[in-house]
Amino acid sequence: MENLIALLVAAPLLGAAVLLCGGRRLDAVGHWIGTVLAAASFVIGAVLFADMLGKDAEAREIGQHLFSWIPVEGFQADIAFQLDQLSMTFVLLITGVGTLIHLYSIGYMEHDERRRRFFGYLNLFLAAMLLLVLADNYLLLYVGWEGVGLASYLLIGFWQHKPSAATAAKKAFLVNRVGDMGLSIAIMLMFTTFGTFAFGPVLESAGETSEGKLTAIALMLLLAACGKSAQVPLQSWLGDAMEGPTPVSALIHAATMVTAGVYLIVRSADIFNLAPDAQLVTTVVGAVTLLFGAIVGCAKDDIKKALAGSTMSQIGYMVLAAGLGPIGYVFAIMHLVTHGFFKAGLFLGAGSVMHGMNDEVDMRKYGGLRKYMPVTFVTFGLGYLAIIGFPGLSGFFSKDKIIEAAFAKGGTEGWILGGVALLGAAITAYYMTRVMLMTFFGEERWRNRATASPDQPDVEPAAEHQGAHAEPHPHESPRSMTIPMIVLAFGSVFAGAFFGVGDRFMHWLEPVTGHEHGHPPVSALTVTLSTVVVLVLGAGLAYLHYGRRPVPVVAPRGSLLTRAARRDLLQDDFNHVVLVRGGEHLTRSLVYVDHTLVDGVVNGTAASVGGLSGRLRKLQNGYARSYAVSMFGGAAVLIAATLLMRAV
Amino acid sequence: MNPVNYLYLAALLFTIGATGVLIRRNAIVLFMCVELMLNACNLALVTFSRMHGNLDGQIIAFFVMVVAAAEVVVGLAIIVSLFRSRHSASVDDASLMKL
Amino acid sequence: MTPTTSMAATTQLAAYTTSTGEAVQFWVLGTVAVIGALCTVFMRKAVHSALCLAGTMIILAVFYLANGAYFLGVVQIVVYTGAIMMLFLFVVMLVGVTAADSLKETIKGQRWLALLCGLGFGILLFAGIGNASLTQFAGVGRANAGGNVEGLAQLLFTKYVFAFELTGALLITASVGAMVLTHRERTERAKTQRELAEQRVREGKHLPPLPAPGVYARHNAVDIAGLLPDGTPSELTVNKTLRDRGQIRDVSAEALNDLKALEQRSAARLERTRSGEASK
Amino acid sequence: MSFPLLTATAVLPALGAIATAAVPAARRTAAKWLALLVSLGTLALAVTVLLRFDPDGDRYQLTESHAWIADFGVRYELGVDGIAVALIALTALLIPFIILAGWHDADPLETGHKRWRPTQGFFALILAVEAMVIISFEATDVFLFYIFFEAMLIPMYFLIGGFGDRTHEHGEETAATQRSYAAVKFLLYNLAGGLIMLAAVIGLYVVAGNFSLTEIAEARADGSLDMATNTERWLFLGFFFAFAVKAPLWPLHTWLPNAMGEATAPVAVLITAVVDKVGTFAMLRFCLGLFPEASKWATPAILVLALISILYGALLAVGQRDIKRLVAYASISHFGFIILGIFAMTSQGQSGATLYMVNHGISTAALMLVAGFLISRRGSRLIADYGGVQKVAPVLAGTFLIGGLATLSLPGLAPFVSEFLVLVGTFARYPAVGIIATFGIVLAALYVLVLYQRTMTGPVKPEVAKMPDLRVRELVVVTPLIALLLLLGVYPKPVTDIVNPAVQHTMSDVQKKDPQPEVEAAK
Repeated sequence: MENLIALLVAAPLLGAAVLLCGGRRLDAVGHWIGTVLAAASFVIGAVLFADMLGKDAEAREIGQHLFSWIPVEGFQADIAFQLDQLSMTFVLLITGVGTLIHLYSIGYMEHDERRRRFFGYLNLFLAAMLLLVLADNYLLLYVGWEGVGLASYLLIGFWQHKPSAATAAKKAFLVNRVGDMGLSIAIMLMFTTFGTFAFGPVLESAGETSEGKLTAIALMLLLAACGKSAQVPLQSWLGDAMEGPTPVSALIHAATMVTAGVYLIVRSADIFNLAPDAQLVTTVVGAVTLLFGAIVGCAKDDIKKALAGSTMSQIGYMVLAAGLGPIGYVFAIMHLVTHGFFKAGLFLGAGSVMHGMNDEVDMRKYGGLRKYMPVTFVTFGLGYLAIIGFPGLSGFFSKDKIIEAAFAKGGTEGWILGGVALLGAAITAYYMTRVMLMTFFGEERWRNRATASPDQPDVEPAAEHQGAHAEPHPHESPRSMTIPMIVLAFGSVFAGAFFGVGDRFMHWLEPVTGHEHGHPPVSALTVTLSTVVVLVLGAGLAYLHYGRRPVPVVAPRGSLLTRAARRDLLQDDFNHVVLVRGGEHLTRSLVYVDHTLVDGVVNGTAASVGGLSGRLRKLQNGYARSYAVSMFGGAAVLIAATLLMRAV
Repeated sequence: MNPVNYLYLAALLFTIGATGVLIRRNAIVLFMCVELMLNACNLALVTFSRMHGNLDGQIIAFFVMVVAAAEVVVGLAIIVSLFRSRHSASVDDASLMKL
Repeated sequence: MTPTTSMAATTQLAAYTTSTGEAVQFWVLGTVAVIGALCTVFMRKAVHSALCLAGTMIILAVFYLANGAYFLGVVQIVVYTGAIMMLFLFVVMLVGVTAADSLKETIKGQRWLALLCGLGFGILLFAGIGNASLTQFAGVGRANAGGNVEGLAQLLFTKYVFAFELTGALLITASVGAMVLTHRERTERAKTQRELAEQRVREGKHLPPLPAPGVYARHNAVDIAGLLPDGTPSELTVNKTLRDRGQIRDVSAEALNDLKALEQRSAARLERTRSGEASK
Repeated sequence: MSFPLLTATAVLPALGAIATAAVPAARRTAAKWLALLVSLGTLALAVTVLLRFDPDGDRYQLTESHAWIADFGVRYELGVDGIAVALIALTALLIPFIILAGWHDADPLETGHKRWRPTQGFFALILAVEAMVIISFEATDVFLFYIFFEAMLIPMYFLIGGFGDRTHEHGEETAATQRSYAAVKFLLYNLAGGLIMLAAVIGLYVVAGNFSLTEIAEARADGSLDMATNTERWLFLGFFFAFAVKAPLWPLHTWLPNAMGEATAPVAVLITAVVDKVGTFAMLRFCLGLFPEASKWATPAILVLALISILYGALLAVGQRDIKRLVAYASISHFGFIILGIFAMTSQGQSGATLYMVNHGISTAALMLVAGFLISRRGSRLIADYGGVQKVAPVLAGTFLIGGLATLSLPGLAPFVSEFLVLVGTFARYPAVGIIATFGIVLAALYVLVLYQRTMTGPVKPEVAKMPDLRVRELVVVTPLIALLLLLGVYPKPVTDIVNPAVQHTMSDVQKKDPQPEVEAAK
C-alpha cells in the first residue's frame, strides 16, 4: 500500500512530462492523456482511502521513504511521503476536483491551439500540489509549495500574448516568493533549533525549545501562508490572477492551491499551539482578510474578480479558524473542503456564463440569463446558496462552526472575532446575491450591443471562432462542461451535511490535528440563528439594491468606499508607489553608481597612470648623449652607494 | 712616490673621457673619448697587476685592447654609413629613438 | 732599453715605493697626458683631437713600460697609436678635416649635467681609491722573472685560452661587420655617358655639363666656386664631397676687389704720365 | 608509477589546442570537429578521474609529484580532492557544449567589410583555456597553480577581444572598440590581482620555504611552521584579492559585465561558468587551507562583501537593458552566494558552495547559451528589441524559461539544493546574514521574470515574427544541460557524496565545528 503514495504524485507528473515534451504530435490526444492521468491519480487516492478506512484511527498514518535527497554532514533531507487523514483529505479534494476540472477544460479550451500545453500545466500543478500535501518534511513541502507557484505562474500567464496576463503571472509569482522567503527562513530556524525539518521530529520535540523561537517559526510560516493563500498583506495577486483561464481560477485560485496556507498552518499545529502570540496574529490576519475580501467582492463588476474577492474572504475564515487552535483546526479544514466544492462550482459556472457570452466578464452586461443556460443557473445557484451558508447546505455547516469557534475563543477577542465573522457572513450574503441577481435576473442588458468592450481589447482565443464582436447568443455549454458543474453542485449541497452531521469529519481528522470543544459564551443555537439572520439581512439588502431597481450598464461613480474597493482598497496603488516606483529608482540609481563610482574609480586610476606616463615619456628625448648622462649619473650613484656601504 | 698615483691618473683620464662623451656631438670625437676611457682602464689594470704581482691584470688589459680595436672598427664603420646617409657626423642628428 | 737595465728596473719595481726617476717621469708625463686628454675633449676640430689623443696614448704606453708591462707598452704603441688612431684619421679625412663642429650645446642643460656628473664621478673615484687600503705592492718582478712576454703567453694559452679564441672570433666578426656596414651594393649598372646625357636632357636643367671650377688662372683650385657672368659664385662647380663638407671658398668678392685695385693702379699710372708730360 | 591520469587530462586539450590551431585555414570545419572530439576525449578522461576517485580515501588522490625548479623547491605536484574532482568534471562537461554552441561564432563575417576571423584560433583558444583551468584545479603546488592561474588570462583575452557577436546594435566599429575595451579591462583587473598574489606567493615561500600545499598545511597543522599573525593576514589578503577579482566579488566585479556583454555567449559561459570557478575554488583550497586563522579573522568583512554582491548584483540585474549584462550581474549575485557559503565555515555552507559552483555552471550555461541563440537570431542584445518570442519559437522560450527558473533556483532544479544549503549553512552560524541573503531569492525571481516577460511574452514584435525555433544543433546543446539540471535537482547525492569528505577536510583545516542544534530532536 505504501508504495502507491509515490504513484499518486508520479501519475500527473508523467502526464506533465509527456504533454510538455511530446510536441505537436500529441495535440490530438493530449487533453485525454492529461485527464486520464488525473483520474488515475484520483483512483489511487480512493484506493488508499479505502485502505485507510479499513484501519483504526491511530494506525492510519502511513509513510513511504523513496531515497535520501540532500545528504550533507548534519543535514538530512529525504524524498519521503507521509499519508495521514489530513493529507488524505487534501489528496481526495485535489485529485477529485482536479479531475473534474480537467474534464471541464476539455470543452472550455476546445478552440485553443495550445490546449495540450494547458493540460500539461494542469498535470504539473496536480503533481506539485500532491507533493505539497504528501511531503513528510518541510523542505519537500517547500518544493511542492514553489511547484504550485510555478504552475499557477504558467497558467495565469497562459495567454501570454496578453500583456495583462503576463504581468499578472509575474506579480503572482513575486508575491508568492515573498511568502516563500518566510517558509525558507522558517525551515532554517527549524534546522538550527531541532537539527532537522521532518514533520515528525520537529513537531514532537516542539515543546523542548523556547516560546520565542516557536513564535518566530510560526510567524514565518504564517508569512508563507499569507503569500500562498492571498491573505493580507500579500493578497494583492489573487485578483489579477483571474487573468488566467477560468478552469485555472476554479482549480488553483479557488479550490486547492490558495488553501495550501491553511494546510501549512494546520500541519504545523503543534508549533502554533505553543506560540499563542503567533496564533493571535493568525486570527487577526484571518479576520482582516475576511472583511477585506468581502468588501472588495461587493464592488467588483468583473464576475471573476468578485468571486476572487469572496475566495479571499472565505480563506480568511479558514485562517481565522486555524488561528483559533485546536478548537478551530478541524473546522478550518472542513470549510476548506466544502469551499473547494462550491467555489469551484461557482467559478465553473462563471466560466460557463463567459463561454456563452463571448467571454464578457462584466456583470453589468449580463442579466436575465437563467432561461438561456438553465443548467448553469441551477448549479451556480446551488453553489450560491452553499457559500452564503443557507441552512442545510455545506457552507452552512462549516462556516457556522467557525463562527462558533471564534466566539468560543473567549474573552474580548472572542467577541471581536466572532462579530467580524458574523459581519463577514452578512457581507458574503450581500455580494453573492448581487452576483446572482446581476447575472441571472433583471433585464437582458447584453441586447443590441457588441460585447468587445474597450477595457477588454483582446478576447480569449476560445471565443475567437464565434463572432466575438456580434451580439452574443447566450447558450448552454457542452456536456463536458456541465457534468463537472453538476457533480460539484452535488458536493456543495451534501458535503457539509455529510461531514457535519454527527461530527463525522471531526472524528476523522482528530487524530492528526487534535480537537477540543470550545465553549462559546452564548449557546450554539444562538450563534446559528444569528448567522441565519445576518445572511437574510445581507441578501435582502442586495435584493433592494440590485433586484428592485435596474442595474446601470455603466458603473456609477459610487461612494468613496466603493471606489476604493474597486481598486482593491488601494493596496495595489500602495504597492505600485512604494515598491515598484521605489524599486525602479533604486535600481536606476544603483546602475548609475556602478557605472560612475565603482567603475569610475578603476577607470580614473587607469587614466591617471596614462597621464603620468605621458609626462615621463618626455624624458626619452632620443638623444643618445642625454641617455649617456643618466647612465653616467647612475654609475656615480652606484659608486657612492658602495662607498657608503663600506663606510657604514 | 706611491704607485697608487697611477690609479689617480687613470681615474682622472677616465672622468675626462666620460665628460667628453657627454659634451661632444661629433661622433668621431665621441669615439676618441671612449678610447680614452678604455686606455684609462688599461692603465688601472696594469697598475693592479703590478700591485698584486701577477700578470692577470695585463692580460685583461690586453683583452680590452682587442675588444677596443674591434669596437672601433665597427663603430667607425657605423659613423661612415651614418655620414653617408645624413651628411653629418653629429650624434644628435641620429635621434630617431624618441617616441 | 737593454735587457740588463730592464732587469734592474724590474728588481727596483719590486720595491714598495718607486725610484725618484720614475716619480719625475710620472709627474712630467702625467701632466702632459692630462693636458692631452683635455685637448682631445675640447679641440674644435676632430683632427686636433685625434692628434692629442695619440699623444696621450703614447704617454700611456710609456707608463705601461714603467709598470713592467713591456708587451702591452709595445702593443699600445703599435696597435693603438699605430693602427687605431690611423683608422680614426682616415675617417676624419672622409668626413672632413676642417669640418669643425661648434661647441655650442643644443640639448638644454646637457653641459651642466655633464660637468656635474663628471665632477661628482671623479671625486667619488678619488675618494674610493683613497679609501681603498692599497699599501701592499708586490711588484711584478717575480711574475716577470721568466720574461714578461713569456709570462703573458703562458697565461694566454693556458688560463685564458678560451677568452683568447673568443676575442679572435670577435675580431673576425668585427671586421666582417665593418665591411658589411660600409660596403654599398651597386644595384644597377653604371650609366653610360649617352644615358647620362639623355637624363640631363630629360631633367631639363644643366643641359651643358657642369661648369669647370675656376675662372681666373690664379684660382683654379677644386674648392673654389666658379663665377657666373653676373659675378655670383655657382656652387655647382665644386666637387660634391667638398660641398657636403661645406669646404667652399668664395672668391667672387675678392675677384671684384682685385679688379678695382687694378683700375686704380692704371688710373694712377695715367695720372703720373699725364703729370710727367705736363712737367716737360 | 601508474599512468599519470591527471596530467593526461590537462595535456590532452593542450595538445588538441595546438593541433586545432595547426589545421590549415581552408579546412575550417575539420578544425571544429577536431576540437569537439578532443573536448569529448577530455570529458572521457575526466569521467575516468571521477571513477578512479575514492571519496572516502585519502584527501588528495591520483597524486603526481616531480621535481621542477629544485632551487626554489617548486615541484610539479598534482592531486585532486572531492571538490577539485567535481569542478574538473564540470569543466570537461561544459566545454563540448561551449564548442558546439559556438560552432558558427568564429566563421568569417560574410556581412560588412571582411574581417578575418581565425576559426581555428577560436576553438584552439577554448581548448587552451580548458587545459589551464583543469591543471589549476589539479595543482597542489602553489607556484604551479599560480602560473596557470595567470596564463589563463592570455587565451581569455583573445577570446573576449577577438570574437564578438556577429551583429551589433551599434555597428561593427563600436563593437570592436567596446570589445577591446572589455578585453583590456578583463586583463588589467586580473593581472592586478595576479601580481598582488605573486607577491603573496613569494612571501609564502620566504616564510614556508617551499610551495607545496600539502607540506605547508601539514607543517602548520603540527605547529612546526607558525606564521606571525600579521604575516599570515597579509599573505591571506594577497591571495584573497586575486581570487576575489576572479570570482568576482563586489566591488571588484565591474570587469565581468563588460566581458560577458561583449564576448559571444559561449565565451561568456566560459568566463562565468568555468574560469571564474577557479577563483572560488582557490578560496576554498588555498585561502582556507594555507591561512586558516587569517581566514577566520577576515570572515566578517568578507561576509559583508558577499552580502553586498548578492543584493547589489541582483538589483543591477533588474536594472539592465542588455540580456547578457543582466546574466552577468545575476552571476555576480550568485558568486556572492558561493563566497558566503565558503566563509560561513559550516559543512552545509561549504558543501553548498561547492555544489553551487557546479550547479551555477550548468544553469548559467543553459540560460546564457539559449540567450545567445536568441541574440544570434535577432542580432541585438537589447531586451527592448524582443517581445512575444514564445509565440513564434515556443521551444526556445521554454528552454529559456527553464534556464531562468534554474537561475532563480526553483526547487526541483539543481541550483535550489545548493542555494538552500548555503543559506542554511550561513544561517546556522550568522542568522542575520542568512536572513538578509534570503532577500536575494526574491530579487532573483524579479530579474528573471522581468527578463522573460519582456522578451518572450506579450504581443509579437514584427522583427521577431520570422524567428525560427531551436535547430537540432542547438537542441543537442541545451537538452542535456536541462536534463542535468533536473537530475541534480532531484538526486544530487552523487555530487554530495564526492564533495562531503573534502569539505570535512577543509573544516578541519580551519578547525571549525558545525554549530549544534539546541534541541536534539528525536531522529
